[in-house]
Amino acid sequence: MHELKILGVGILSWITFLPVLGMIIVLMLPKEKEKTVKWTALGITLLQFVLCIVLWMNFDNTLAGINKIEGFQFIEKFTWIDVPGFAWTNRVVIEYFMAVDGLSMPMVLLTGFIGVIATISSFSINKSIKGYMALLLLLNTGMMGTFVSLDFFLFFVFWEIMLLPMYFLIGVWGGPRRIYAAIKFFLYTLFGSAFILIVMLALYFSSKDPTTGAHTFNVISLMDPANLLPGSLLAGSLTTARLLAYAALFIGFAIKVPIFPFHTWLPDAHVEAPTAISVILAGVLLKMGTYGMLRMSYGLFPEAMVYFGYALAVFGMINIIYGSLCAMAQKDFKKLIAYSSIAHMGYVVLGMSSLTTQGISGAIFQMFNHGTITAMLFLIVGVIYDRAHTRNVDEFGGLANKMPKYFGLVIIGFFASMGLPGLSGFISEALAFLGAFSVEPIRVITIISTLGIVLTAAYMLWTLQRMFFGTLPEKWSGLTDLTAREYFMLVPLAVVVIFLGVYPSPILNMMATSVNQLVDFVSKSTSLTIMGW
Amino acid sequence: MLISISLLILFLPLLSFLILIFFGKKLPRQGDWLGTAILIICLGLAFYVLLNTGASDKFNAIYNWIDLKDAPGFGPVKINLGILIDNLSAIMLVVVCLISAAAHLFSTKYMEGDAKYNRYYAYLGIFTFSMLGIVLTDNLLMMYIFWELVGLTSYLLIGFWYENPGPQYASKKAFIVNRIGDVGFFTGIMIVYVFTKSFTFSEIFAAIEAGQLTGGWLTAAGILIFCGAIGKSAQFPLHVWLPDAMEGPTPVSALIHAATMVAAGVYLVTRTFPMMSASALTFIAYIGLITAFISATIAITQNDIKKVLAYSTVSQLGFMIMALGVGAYTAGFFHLVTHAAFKACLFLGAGSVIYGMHHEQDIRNMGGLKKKMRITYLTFLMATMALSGVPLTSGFLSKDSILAGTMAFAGLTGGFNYIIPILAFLSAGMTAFYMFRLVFLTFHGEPKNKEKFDHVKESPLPMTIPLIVLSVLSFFVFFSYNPIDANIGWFAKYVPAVQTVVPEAQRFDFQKGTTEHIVNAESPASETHGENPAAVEENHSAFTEAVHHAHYPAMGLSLFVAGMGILLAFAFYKWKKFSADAVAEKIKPLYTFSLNKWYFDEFYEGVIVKGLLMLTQAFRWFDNKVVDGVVNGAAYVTERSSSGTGKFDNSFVDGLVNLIGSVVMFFGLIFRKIQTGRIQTYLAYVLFGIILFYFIFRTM
Amino acid sequence: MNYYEIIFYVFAVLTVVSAGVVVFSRNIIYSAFALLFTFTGVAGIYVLLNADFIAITQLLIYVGGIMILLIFGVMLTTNVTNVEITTQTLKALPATIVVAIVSALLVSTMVSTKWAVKDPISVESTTINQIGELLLTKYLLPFEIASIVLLIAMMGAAFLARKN
Amino acid sequence: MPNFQIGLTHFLVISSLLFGLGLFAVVTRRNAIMILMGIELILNAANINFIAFNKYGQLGVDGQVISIFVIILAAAEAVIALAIVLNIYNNFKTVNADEIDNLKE
Repeated sequence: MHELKILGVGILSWITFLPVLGMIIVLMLPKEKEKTVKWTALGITLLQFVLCIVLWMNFDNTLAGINKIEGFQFIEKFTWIDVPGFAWTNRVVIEYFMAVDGLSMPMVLLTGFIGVIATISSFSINKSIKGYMALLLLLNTGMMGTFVSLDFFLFFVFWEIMLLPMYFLIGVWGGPRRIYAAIKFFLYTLFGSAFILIVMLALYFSSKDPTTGAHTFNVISLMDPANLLPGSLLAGSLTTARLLAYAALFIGFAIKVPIFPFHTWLPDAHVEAPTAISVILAGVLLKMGTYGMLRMSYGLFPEAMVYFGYALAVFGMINIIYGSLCAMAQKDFKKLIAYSSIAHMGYVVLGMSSLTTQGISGAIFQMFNHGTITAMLFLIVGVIYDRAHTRNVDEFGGLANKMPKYFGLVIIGFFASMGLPGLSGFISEALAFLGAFSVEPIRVITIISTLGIVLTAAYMLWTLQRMFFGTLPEKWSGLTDLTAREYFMLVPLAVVVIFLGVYPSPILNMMATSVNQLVDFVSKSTSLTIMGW
Repeated sequence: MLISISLLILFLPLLSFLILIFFGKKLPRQGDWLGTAILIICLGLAFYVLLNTGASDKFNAIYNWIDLKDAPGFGPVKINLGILIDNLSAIMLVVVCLISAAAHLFSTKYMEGDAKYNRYYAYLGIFTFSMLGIVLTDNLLMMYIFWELVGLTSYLLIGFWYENPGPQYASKKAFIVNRIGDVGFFTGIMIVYVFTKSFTFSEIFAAIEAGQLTGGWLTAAGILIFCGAIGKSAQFPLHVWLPDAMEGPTPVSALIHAATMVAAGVYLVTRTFPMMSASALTFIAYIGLITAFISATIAITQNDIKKVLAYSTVSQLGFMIMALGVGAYTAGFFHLVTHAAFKACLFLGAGSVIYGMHHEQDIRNMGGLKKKMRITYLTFLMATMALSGVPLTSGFLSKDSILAGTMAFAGLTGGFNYIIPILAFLSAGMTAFYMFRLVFLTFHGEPKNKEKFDHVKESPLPMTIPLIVLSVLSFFVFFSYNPIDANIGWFAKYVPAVQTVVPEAQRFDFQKGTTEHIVNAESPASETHGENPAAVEENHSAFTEAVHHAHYPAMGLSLFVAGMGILLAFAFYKWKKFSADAVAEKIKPLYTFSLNKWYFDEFYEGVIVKGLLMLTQAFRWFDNKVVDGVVNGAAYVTERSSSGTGKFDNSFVDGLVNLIGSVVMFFGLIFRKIQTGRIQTYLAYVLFGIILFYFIFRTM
Repeated sequence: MNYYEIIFYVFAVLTVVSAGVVVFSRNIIYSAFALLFTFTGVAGIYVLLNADFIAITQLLIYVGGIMILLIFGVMLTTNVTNVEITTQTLKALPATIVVAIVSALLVSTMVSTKWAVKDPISVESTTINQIGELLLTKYLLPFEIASIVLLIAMMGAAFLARKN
Repeated sequence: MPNFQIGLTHFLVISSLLFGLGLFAVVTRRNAIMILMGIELILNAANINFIAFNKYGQLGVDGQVISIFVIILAAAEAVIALAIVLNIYNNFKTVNADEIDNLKE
């Protein structure tokens, strides 16, 4: 039960709400002073990242807290809303409950890191930079909050906070079809969060907090079946209500991941969003879906998860194969990367569905790696787009000689996303496959999914060949190599990708005990094997 | 001690890569001397390691890489990386370092003046590092990691001149085809890991011995791991990438596509030989046989010097794989080592010819180089004789023991397997034929291209030294004193056959009825058979006995076949008895079939690549139209219904309101007329009101 | 038939007939003069009702004052040369019907209601001192207001009629 | 002739007749002066009632006092009315009530 307070306020609250402070400062700055706006935003995000590192330093790898409150660290638990009951309404208690465990620690680190990278890459935005930076910082808070909050209500609040700035960032600073993309993104996610809201309320009304006696949103107590009122909607195990609730939660989070049928918003959002926003969208936002599933669906409806395990694996496989095939057919470089991130998220879903330690730790590690690798890929797209203002792959050629340093980083980015050993992508994919393969019924699905590696190699190399080899069309003769700022964006990512590829233990050790605890908790919740029915 | 040396051997090339990639341009001569020096040091160290490792010593070092603590339902999850030095890896160390050093030395002249010179040496460095990684590793996962790294480096080296389209396409093809093989390999690893809960070879074999992995899954694991070898060593279905890989610089072809990388596949099968079940071995044997035969027929008609050598490599690899398939474990590995030496010499010889003829690769307009390039000619001839299996050469020893192995295997198992020795001998004959055809067309006869021929002169020293060293190594003396019988050589004793751990049911019948323990061949007693003491293992002697019997007939037959091949080559190209073109005319369809590489490329391009692209277009259409369609459809429906309710609202509800309005208006107009403005009318109305009230109140 | 009844009927007929002439005559001057006779008839009725002071004031004010005013009004507003000195009634059909109904109703109620009739009070010589007494005691306020009203009326008439 | 004795109803009948005629004049005559005359008739009818009730009803002398007030007011009213009529005449050159309909919008 580590406690870390700065100026009396817990570190998690600092990390979550520092960007809001930054936003206020940025809003107060005069409009013309663009330089100061940019640098203050960067300063804030850097400070947040430093805090994340401090958090990591004090993080104790041996503690595992999925459903046991004593396993969590840096806990901040205060009653936020406490309306005493009158007449026919009973008492409403909502807690401000924040904590971190093996599941959320990697995500906090990733958000901090990607936040800094995105802010640096936002320096190239020229249209009303002040509004942009303010929204970016608000978005940062939304993301960080989702990963650290353990009260379902607070989780949902941050989940919604993330939506609004994203809509404006795509809608105002986006490409030609930005309005369509922004609206589609917004409505799609909102549609999903409607489902989450329903389940949240269902849980709330069928729960009884041991201490306060009133209903509760506290995720930890909701996980313990004893706290669910006997006659209530979601009590018991494997009742149709609980399965339906799990399915609703699944849809809500699947839209965010995105999983196959709900994914069409992603390519549009990416193609239209400015580079920095694509980086954040692919880097962090997609992880909120899978993190939500791990924390909420697995925690609250463990037996439903086992029951639907096979279906989840099938979704994962479809994602991988479907994403890769679609990516191969794209002409727009950014859309290709968008589809490739669908494929990579497919590995996460496959790993998660296996319910084995290797599988789930592979999934979480893939979430982290995908964050860094896809961020790198989108920055690569951004670099080209800033210079050539076109993303059509066929218009390029022979860039390797023209921009050798850029080519070096592209090689690292591309081969990392192909899952080449020695780079971080491989380990998470390998672990996910090993975990999924060890589960008898999912064996065939895993074998089919391994095709994904070949398909990824195919379309990545094809793109590499079309853009970087061959002769340079004369219209691109003016292209310059990387600027210092772009170096600052790409090199740290490359270093992380290579370091984690060679020595992944820092991240893996962080999550190991929590993952074991999760697997133990979920598999004990029901006697069914994964092939439930 | 040996461990630290081998780690040094492993990481020195990586060091050269890092130095050259970052500071290459600034170093004098762009750091090629650095690369070559490092490799020569590695070679020395490798020899030291070889000399100090006994046949049965096993030096092992384990480092923990990933530790996921204790997984529920699985046990402790520890993924370790380890170094293993035993007889196999020691020899391979020497082979890899030798060939890599030769390639480094050779390239100093061959690649001189290239724009990306330092990057070339950097890539060579990292290739050697990955290859050594494969050789030294003690577990499957680490082997897979270096396996893919080797794939990456071959991609980079094949596509070194990525300006022109040829290398671009070849490098991509190579990587993807390798990747297909790797996927099979990884699936095999997964099966093994899931059942034996470990990656390390020793633990795997112990677990299989203990029966944790048996039946269909064991065979599947064996075949899938062999898929890795198919991809990497260019075996039958996936051999298409190796001939295209000739687009890369020739020293690269020599290093990678003749000796080391392609041998990795064979090395993998050798490493995992004990776990291969009978059906897996037969599968391997037949794949090897098919590859050998097909590529031999194709090599006959090729006109590009490097393409001929490429197909001959594929064919020889087929031989090695077949040898392992039939159980001739030592012969297979022996052929790998000898082949590495003389094939590298052939490729470097071709390189010096190309260098001399200023990048002319078509043998039809070469000829008569015998006089101008004496050393190249002599070394080339020596290596060709070794390859064709002419006596007194190392090639003869290794090929002969393989052929003997196939005959023994056919003898023991009989039936359909007799086709193996038949096709094997046929391929051996074809090999002799196309190699001597190559020699005559390039070195003998009149120069067909006058002005190119005049500029030809012997290649400079750094190119000829490796040639000489490698060709000398092709002599038999380095491997066994008796030129006829390889078994008494140091090699056979150093690399004894390995005992299979496969459960009883899945062994060849001639291997059945044996005790269940790993034979750890101590230093074998030097009987004439040079085998382990009979008491230890009956099955062992069953196969060796058969091989021993097959030894002399096989040698006679192989001599006869090789002789015929050479004779035919002489007849066609030296004495011009029959004109090659006339024969080609007569068997026109066969000739074109072989010339176009059995149409494999066209088949793959047409069916698989085209099919895949069509599939992707279908998926793209599906994604845009159907899934997006559903979303936009939903949007359309809501939009339509909203405009519907909008219209309804306007027409109906609004209508009501307007209706009321118009009614009031209507009455308003009527009443307006009442206000005539004349006072009297108002008075009249008042009176009228009074009358009404009168009547109303009267009734009250 | 005693004298009282004869005088009553004479005055009644005189009043009603002259009123009819006033209302129905075409020529406005005829109707003006007919009004004269109506007022005198009413005065007579007052006498019959023992209201002697009222009769005298009636004669004095109505016949003397208002009649003259009306004649002036007639003379000033009717353009002598205008031949249609006569005034037609406007299409009065609906109006006449309404008025007829009203008056019929009035008469019927007068006739049909049983008035709380007490026997006629003793004939006194004159009611003038009772009226004077009442005026200055019970009706003092209306008396004063009446004087103000008259004053205002005078000023108003003078103001309205001035030529500007 | 009805032989009953002259009673209250006779006077009431006379006053209602007067009232009807006055009303008729007011309602149907076009000339403003005629309307005034009609009003005068109506006022007199009212007075007759007062006086009649004074004699026959319980009203007592009050009736006569009120009738005096009625007469006073009638006079004032007549004066003002005539002044207005003269003014209308000056402005509109006519006294016909139905032409003066500025009130009609």
